[in-house]
Amino acid sequence: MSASDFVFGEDIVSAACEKVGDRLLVKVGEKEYLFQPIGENLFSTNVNGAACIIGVVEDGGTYFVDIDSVLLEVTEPSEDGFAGGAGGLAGEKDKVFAPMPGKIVKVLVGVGDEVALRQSMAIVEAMKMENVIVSRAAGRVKAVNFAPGDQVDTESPIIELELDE
Amino acid sequence: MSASDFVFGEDIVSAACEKVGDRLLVKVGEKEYLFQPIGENLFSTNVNGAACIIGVVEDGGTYFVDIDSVLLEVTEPSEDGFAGGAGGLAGEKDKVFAPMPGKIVKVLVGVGDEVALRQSMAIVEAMKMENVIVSRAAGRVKAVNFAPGDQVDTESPIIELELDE
Amino acid sequence: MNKLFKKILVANRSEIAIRVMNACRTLGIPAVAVYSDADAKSKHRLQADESIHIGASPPRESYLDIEKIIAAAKQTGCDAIHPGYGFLAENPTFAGRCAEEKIAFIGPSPDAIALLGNKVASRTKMADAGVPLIPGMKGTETDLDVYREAAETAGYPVMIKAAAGGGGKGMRVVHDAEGLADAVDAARREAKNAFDDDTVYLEKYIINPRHIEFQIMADHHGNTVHVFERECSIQRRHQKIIEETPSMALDYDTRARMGADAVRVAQAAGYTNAGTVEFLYDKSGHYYFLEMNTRIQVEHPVTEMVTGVDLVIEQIRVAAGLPLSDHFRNLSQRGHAIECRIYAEDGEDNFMPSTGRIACYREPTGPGIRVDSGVTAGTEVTIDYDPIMAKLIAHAPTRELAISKMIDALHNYKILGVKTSKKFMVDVLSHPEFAAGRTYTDFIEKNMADRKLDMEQFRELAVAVAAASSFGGRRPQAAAADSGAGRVSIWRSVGSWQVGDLIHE
Amino acid sequence: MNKLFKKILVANRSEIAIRVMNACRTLGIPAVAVYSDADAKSKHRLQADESIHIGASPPRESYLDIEKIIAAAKQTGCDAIHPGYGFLAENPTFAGRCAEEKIAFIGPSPDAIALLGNKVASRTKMADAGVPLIPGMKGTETDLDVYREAAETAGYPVMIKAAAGGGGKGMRVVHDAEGLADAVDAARREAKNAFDDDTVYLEKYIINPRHIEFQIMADHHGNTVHVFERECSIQRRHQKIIEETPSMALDYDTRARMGADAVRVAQAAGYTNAGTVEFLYDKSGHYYFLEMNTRIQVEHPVTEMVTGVDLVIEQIRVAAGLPLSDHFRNLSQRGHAIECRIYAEDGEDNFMPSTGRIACYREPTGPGIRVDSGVTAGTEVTIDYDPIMAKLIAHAPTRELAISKMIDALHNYKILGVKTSKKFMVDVLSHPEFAAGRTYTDFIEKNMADRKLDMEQFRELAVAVAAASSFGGRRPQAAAADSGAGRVSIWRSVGSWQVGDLIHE
Repeated sequence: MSASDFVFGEDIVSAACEKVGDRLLVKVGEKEYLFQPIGENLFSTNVNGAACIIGVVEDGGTYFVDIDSVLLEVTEPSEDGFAGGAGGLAGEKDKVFAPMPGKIVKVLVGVGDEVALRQSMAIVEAMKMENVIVSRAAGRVKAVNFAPGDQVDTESPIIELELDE
Repeated sequence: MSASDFVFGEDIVSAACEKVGDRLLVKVGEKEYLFQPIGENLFSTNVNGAACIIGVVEDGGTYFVDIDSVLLEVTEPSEDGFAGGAGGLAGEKDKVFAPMPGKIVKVLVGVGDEVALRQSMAIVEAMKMENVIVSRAAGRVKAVNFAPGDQVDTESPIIELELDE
Repeated sequence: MNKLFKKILVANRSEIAIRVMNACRTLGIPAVAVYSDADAKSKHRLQADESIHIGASPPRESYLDIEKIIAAAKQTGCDAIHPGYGFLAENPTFAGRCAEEKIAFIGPSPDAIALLGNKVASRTKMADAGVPLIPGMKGTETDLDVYREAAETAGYPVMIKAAAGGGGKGMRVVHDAEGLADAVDAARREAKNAFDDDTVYLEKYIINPRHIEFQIMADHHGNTVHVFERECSIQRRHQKIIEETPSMALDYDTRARMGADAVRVAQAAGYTNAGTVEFLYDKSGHYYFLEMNTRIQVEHPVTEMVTGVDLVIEQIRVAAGLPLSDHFRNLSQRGHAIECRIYAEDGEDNFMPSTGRIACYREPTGPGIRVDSGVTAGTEVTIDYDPIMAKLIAHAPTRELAISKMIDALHNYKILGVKTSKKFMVDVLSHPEFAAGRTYTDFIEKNMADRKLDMEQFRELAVAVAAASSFGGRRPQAAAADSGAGRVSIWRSVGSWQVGDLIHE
Repeated sequence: MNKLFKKILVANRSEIAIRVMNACRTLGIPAVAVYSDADAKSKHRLQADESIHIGASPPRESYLDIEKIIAAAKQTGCDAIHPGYGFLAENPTFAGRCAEEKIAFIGPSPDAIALLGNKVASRTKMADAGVPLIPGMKGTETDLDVYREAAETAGYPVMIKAAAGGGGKGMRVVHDAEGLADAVDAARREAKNAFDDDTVYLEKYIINPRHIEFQIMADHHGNTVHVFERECSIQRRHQKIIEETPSMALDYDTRARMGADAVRVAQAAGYTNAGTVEFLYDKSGHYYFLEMNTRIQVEHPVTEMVTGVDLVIEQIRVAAGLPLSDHFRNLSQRGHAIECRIYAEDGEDNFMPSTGRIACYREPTGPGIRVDSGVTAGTEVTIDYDPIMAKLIAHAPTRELAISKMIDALHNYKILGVKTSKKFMVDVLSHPEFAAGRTYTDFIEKNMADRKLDMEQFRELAVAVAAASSFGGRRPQAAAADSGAGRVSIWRSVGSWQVGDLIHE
């Protein structure tokens, strides 16, 4: 039996694995799941008598999981207990950057707001597409550096946070 | 430029590789090929103006290559200059075994015959299928231990060779 | 097979470029891809027989640059260009430049493109040809009284539309006489800004119609046929996401009348090659000509599966001057086909664009399943282009079976790393109103507005899967990067799920 | 959709089991797989909703063990069994056992299977029904004079066949009167040994005919239809490798007459469910009833693609007591479909069986391409079962385009680690005699006998590819093992091609 922690949404969830023949039994809280590996990136499990084929891949610290056509993200907790997030340095989680240069469409928070992990912070338009920028840690908004209509690059933080302890 | 040797059929062939942009230039003898990697296990090269998609995978010491719908096998030379061959211990190349228990249908060589690498040695029937057993080294037939109709297992050599030096 | 062209340049990218190159291979014609910086490692480039780099990632500097495309065609000795859809496909200047260079443009003539691209001019033309139009003004006017009179005759609500319109710009719905003047002014200003042409006109606003279109194919020998309808009413933000054929709304007679009108539209425009005549079909069973799209349509595969034709191969044949293939003279619909567009967007968050790297990619297979895809494992989905990644098409003897097949195929389509609307589409397809065929353009607004997926229900299972996949200390890692050059390292290190420990431990 | 059955057990393996389970999913019916030791990790087992282990690898101890299959069905609460093809599909005892257990057998009645499994009894029956038979004896005889007289009437060469025949056993071709007595004796002995039944009979030996068969579908309400023909003349060692539909040999009238005769055969036998009536079609345009196969046929997909029906779904509906679906009353052929059987065999060495691990597996895709596959990356191909790994099917508006598509798809089908006849089939499809439709059962003998592929021509390129793939010190490694339990370690260590060095070095 091997147990480990994962981050789902804002929560840390613990799971314990055990091998049962050629399947894996996983316990999460009260629930138990039996998985049959069926090749690279695929597990099969039985839901209400029908096989449910689940896809999973680990990429850049995130487990992408397809269940019932929904894409879910599970991460491994970083040292400070938060998900690593793509691209961010651990020490920079208090800053919210645009992932690509673009124009601010909307800022969704104001100074002083309480912010949860992965909360939507701003919408940035790039090449006619709108992109939602989310927080990589929970905290309180310390500064909002841009307004709708402003051009942003990827170097200047749009929003700065004071992180929760 | 990095050069290495490969075994094709009974020959050792030398190839030299070089990176040219995101392609690979490979020289084999007088010939030059430019390969574009197009994802796992696939290369593209241009043959008479049309893209030819080549599949390649390395498995158990053998490179399986699909060119123009033909499956070809290329191996890396073993220390003694021969292809490793699947399943065989280097010291047992002088013995020819059945890969699965079955019945001898035909023995294709006689004592004293000169034998080339990968020459067909015997046909063994198992589960109504006929399987050709090939030599894993060149040499001369020293002994033929079974006759058509005999049952063989995978432990007793069907044919024994005296290897070429 | 006699080669219809020496070589064809495909002036497009992603799934439609790959679809066209597939047709070229079947016809034994080499195909040349063009690609921008962002597409240096894209599937469409790497599968091509030859490829030419045409500039930076912004479309204006590459896929929309007429002279670069023409130069690429001349450089590679192409005697034909297939424009796909979008980009330069409906640009009469581009079609004209091809003609000047004696390169066959695989599509209609520049004149037909220009005529049908102007909503007012084509409306006038089609009125004369006797095609049913949305009640309203026949041409454009500047006198507000004419608008007022037309609105009274048609009945409110009405719509002000820009002649050069597209993408919802220069469009205003007016609910009563009071708002009319302001709406006309606003539409004019917007049209001027967007298209440098302030021509607008008025027509009745059809409330929640069905969107039904007819596929047209016409050769240079006077033969024009329709290849039946597609219903494309399931839209979000005016963008189609699910299309099907046949339409549940049409009986034999209506289909025949609409088909004949669609042929009339094409003939009135002097149309050749493949095109699509769009109609609105209202709840009382009236239909109205909306516009004609002068290109191969995104949703063409449903027509192919139900009628057995190959529209892209036929486009190439027609462009080479051949008459329509024999089987176009005896067309029939058989079974039912549905297409789901697989966009990089978050179906659980208001269809927000999604970007990222496709770390794992598995297409569904099976009888009657077709996938037209522009991506593969390792593709970086960026914000440079249209977010369509692939199209999933299911064909079965009946609509009920096609729906069931499609749902199964959506579940078995694994695109890990980029969000999609797969689950949203499963829910549309499973909705009793969809099953009943009550598909109007407000379907999503009306039936899906309250939909809210509870992500928390997946908490334990998702974590369990992550735990299972990391069991034994090894992770199910992402595939090699095949595309999306430049931005993130496309030659990332690659691994694969090692499960050796499970047994050998 | 009302569930036709509670749960269906699929009494087969590999591609046909997967095909049947796919149909079950579309119909919303859970499917149970059975598997032997060798198939513990096979694709068909792992995709099933449930699976039951039924014994050791030899078919007699698992897939042919009637009581184990029945027990598995009862244990899992199945109310129907689909037998696929091969194994127990044409075993009247098995169909009878299902009936005893009140489990629906998805196929014809035990009586129909028994009748059509006996060549002499069915020949007599069909002669009475007015179906054209190969000239010869109507029933069996022991008196040699009867054989002599029948041979004189039919004209030499003639063939002696076992009533219980199959697989070429108990068959003898006789070229003149002199050899007749010995041949009858030999055939009798062989038949006695092989089938424990020495009943033989004589018929004319048709020299190099076409092999043309008609698909039949019949319900329990008196409706019997044919779903047109398939031509299966391209055979090696009496085993079909390429099938197509329509047949180039048939005109409208002949097709209608043969189709009507095929229906007559089914009706005379009291046939229900899917079956196939096989005819020989000689060079002068005569056709003769050969036998009826009382199961779904390997090559059924070409029929599905050209007629738009789903034969397996229809099998399940019919077995549930439903009348034939509406669309079976109005069938038509559209376009052309070809199937290539992908066997694990060496097409360059006299079709010798090939075994091994599929280290890399990529299916071709594209409009009109279908792959019915029983293998995947990691599958161990062993000698335990029939060597068919997959079927590749191409459908296009014309035969010429279908051939071209098929050749392209064969090239893009990558099965690395196990030899196939892909290249051999490319050469058959590229042969001018094939293009001309001159497909007779001696096609391979006559046109491909001198074929010898010069492997040496690939020496430099093959080595170059190996060198390219090993460049940078890393190898393109094999995929995870998914199947082939037990013999080799199925949980081999897994890797993936790492190309990081190419850029980062």
